Amino acid sequence: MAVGKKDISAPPYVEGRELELEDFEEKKVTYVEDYPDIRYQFTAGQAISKFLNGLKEGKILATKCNKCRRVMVPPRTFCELCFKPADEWVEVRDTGTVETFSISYIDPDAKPLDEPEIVAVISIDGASPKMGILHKLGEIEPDRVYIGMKVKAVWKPESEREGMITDIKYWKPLEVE
Amino acid sequence: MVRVAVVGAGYSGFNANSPDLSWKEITYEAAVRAYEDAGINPRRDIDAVVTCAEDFWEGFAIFDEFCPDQLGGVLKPTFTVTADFLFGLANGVMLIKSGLAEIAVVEAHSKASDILTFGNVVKFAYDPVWLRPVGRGHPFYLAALEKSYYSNLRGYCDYTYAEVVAKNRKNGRLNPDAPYSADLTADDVLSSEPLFYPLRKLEIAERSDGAVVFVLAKGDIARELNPEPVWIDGVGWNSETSNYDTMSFTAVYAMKAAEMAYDMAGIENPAKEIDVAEVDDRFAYKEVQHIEALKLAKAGEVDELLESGYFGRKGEIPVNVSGGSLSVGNLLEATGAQKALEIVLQLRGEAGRRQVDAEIGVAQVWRYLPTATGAVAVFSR
Amino acid sequence: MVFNEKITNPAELRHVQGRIELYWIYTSGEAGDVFFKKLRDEGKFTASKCRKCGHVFFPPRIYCEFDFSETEYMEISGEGCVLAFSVISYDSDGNRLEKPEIYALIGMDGTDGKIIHLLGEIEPENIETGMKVVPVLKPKDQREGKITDILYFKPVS
Amino acid sequence: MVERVRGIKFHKKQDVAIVGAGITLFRRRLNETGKELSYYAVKQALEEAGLDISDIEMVVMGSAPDAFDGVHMKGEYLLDGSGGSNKPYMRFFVGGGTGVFAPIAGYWHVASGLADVCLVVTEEKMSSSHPHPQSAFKYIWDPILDRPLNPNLIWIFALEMRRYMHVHNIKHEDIALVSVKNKANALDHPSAQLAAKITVEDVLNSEPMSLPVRRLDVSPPSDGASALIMVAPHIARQLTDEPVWVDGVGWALDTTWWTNRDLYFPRYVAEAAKMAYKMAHVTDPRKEIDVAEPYDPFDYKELHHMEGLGLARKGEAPILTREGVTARDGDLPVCPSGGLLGVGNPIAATMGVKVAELYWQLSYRAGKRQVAREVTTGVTQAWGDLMQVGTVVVLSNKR
Repeated sequence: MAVGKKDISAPPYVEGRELELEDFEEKKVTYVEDYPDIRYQFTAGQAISKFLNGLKEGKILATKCNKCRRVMVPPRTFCELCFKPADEWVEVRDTGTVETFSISYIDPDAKPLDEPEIVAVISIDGASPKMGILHKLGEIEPDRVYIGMKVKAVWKPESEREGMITDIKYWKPLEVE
Repeated sequence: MVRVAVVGAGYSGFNANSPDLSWKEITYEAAVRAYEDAGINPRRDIDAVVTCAEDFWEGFAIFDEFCPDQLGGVLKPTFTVTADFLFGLANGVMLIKSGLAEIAVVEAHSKASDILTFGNVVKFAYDPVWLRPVGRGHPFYLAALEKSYYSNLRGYCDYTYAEVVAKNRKNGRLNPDAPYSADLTADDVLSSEPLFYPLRKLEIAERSDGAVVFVLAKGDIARELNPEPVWIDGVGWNSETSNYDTMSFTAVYAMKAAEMAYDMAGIENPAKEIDVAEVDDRFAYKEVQHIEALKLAKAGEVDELLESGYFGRKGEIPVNVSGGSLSVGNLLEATGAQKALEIVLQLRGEAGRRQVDAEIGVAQVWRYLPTATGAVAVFSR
Repeated sequence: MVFNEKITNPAELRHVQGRIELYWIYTSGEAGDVFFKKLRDEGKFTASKCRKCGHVFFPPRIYCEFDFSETEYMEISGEGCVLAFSVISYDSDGNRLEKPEIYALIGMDGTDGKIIHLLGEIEPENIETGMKVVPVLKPKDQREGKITDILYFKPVS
Repeated sequence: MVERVRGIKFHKKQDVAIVGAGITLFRRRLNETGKELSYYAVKQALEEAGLDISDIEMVVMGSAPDAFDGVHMKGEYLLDGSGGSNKPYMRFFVGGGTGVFAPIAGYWHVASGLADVCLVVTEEKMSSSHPHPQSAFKYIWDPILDRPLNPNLIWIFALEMRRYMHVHNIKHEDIALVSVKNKANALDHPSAQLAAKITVEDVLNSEPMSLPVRRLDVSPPSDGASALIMVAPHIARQLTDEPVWVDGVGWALDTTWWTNRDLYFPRYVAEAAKMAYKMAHVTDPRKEIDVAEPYDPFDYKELHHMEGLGLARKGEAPILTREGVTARDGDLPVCPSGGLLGVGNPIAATMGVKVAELYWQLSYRAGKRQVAREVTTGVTQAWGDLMQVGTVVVLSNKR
């Protein structure tokens, strides 16, 4: 089979053809566009349905595993560490601590934002330590945010809540109250 | 030589939809049953977890993120194969033979009911430059073309495919997990509308939800866990090409995959040695192709054998005694899982009212439109 | 026990809609660019031939998928014969098409390759496999260098 | 229930060697289709190994999300250009970790005895995805709990980086040194997309993306492919006197609930490294590893991963970097290829600057990029998903 190994090192086999955006705009290269209509209806399931319904009522619900004693947010039907069903539902508080944060200047499509937004992992009071969720911070200047800051959820008015994570508009510093 | 066995199998049941459970919960249910069946504690005992999923069946960009928790695989060697369960099974076998694992878990699931635009997702797999922009028709046109090409080549008529549908949908009536089972005749099939001429609606498997989990173990450990495990004697997989211009349209992929699996299993005369087979029948003509490819019948002779009941539940080689995908539903990447599960249940003697007498069984799957890729696994007791 | 409790009121089960809001721009690639420019500018068809095994690929590619040798381009007529066809009544969303579309697998003359495209100017009942067909292109000023520059294939009259 | 399930003993059927590698240019936009890019990479690897495509028994494909190339089941789409026609072919996927995971899958294809010659191909064509390659990452998030917040991929890096800096009191200046080093190293890589001489100030003054992450902390989206040929010992002997051996492989996937973990330390990398080192009989990585190619899509990630790999104590990696230990002529060269920061980041195709680079370094054929010190053992690693997966390979030129 073998003809023996060649002594070559790392050059690309051929130069590729690099394109600039103008090549598309000026039709120097042929291409096809596609805008497929691809949609899903995600089943929330047992735990997340209950969690979302709780948000609609202005509550944050967690589940507890009696084996490892963790109170888990977001809630789940089973404890992934003990591999057993979660034992009970617990309502936790709508206050928490900033575990880490970022000041984002770009939107999901990497376009610049007019106003930077502050995103954070917030561990929830009443849940086990480090049990956090991803959310946004508001009513605070970006340079005043720090890790360890206490925050409180700012809810949408009850009539506007739809049982989504966005029923919490953002979290604001607790001491401002 | 290291042998590999199935020591645990669990599944969630197969349903046309499952509005109450998320894919994580369905999988967890199957996993709990599999671990109970194997008598192991996943958090302590498993060395590797293989999951099988495709992003766009799930609605994600990187779906494998969502795999470890419900399988007890957190912080364990867990990974995803973007292929059917039988490909995952092949990896489980390789992991054990290469010494990377002694107990490995393989999982696949379908949450097909979450997909709102199934046709568009299938079409999204078509070559974006050469094929996808052609026409507005439903992507099943490719299956229709293949059926037409293959029938002309072999001289099979539509009655043969209608018989496949009738056989499988009737078989499904003895399977409590076959939501599409029905008492149908070949004439009922032939009189249904050819929506994708020459393909009729009743020749196409509808979609289903469900999850399957297998626990595999290295020979000596398998015997400790279960004195009579089901052995995986051979696995094989093959791809013809991704281009429609070089495809055979005669399931050569399945033939080569079967040759690889038979070779590993030491099977020389499949038609004599194999007692039961579950083959991919997500389009009725595919079952006929796959029976030929698995060498259970000679090319061009499947029609007569079908008519004589050779592949029936009480026939010489029962094929799709579970009801196949035509009864159970298209389980996407878990299709091969349902087929392997049926073989394992049959070999264990746990197939209930549809039990057949079998010592060696084969499961085969195709990777659905638009591919010419498939896998085969041979099991024995 | 798999779960400790389950929701009994179906109205409390939640589903969340999701849509993939991306779009994609695909380059035709090296071989594709040669083919589509030739089609757009001159209305001509290109295939590619393996320098080693002689297999003539259509659609053309820069490599032979069997022996991984390089290929060379060659001009072909664009005509072919119908190997298989299907008549499709529904679109990919499952809605009935106002007029069924006829898809055909066409063996391309002078090549070992095929194309899948639409058939036109013929009724389904008159189609036969083995039938000779020729491509019908968009007028030159409307061609964009895409597969849809071929409107359909029609029977030789 | 079994009384005691024994630990893994690595009773493999046969050893595994690497005998050839290939890489394409890494560029923001290439005209070639993903199939054509894969073909280029495979062709180079075959040529280097002195093999023909017909010698290849099985093919392993690694490619990250379908949302980049824009083809559902893209493994199937790419198979002919990857040499998979009429062969057993499979695609593996652990998000960003795929670049080092694909060769791990190649390893067990050979080690299990199912194949003697296995081709591993990785490909990514990110430029197809619009409005921006980053947009594809919107769909990596939980569809119910996270996607409604309109997240950007950079968020997770920023959150992890901030936590890492906070716990160890690390300054951005120290992290920026990684970007400076790697982009300069890339000047010697013929495939490089963003090779440059830059300074720490350039990084700190670059455009803010999602603070603390700035433009020059980040590797660029890219198109590209790479390939690797893995063979059994009896094949390796026929081809070369100096094969590079796969001594250890390891991988681990952490929980999906990433907001429930402390992000300052990559446990998933540590677990994966533990598995690989155990298999390779490496007990003191800092002493025994001569060259490292940890995954560096962001500059802090190189440091983070060095700590996960045990090449530095927790919080020590920035100090080693400042002292020049990780430079190409240092005591522990890290990312001599130029890494993702310098060469480019076509997600899975970064196998070409990770595993392939280590292979070239250990066979002393990395040309201008060859590290100054003598090398026998090297480690490479990738990372992916929602800060979840670590994939580790240990290579050695001694058997």
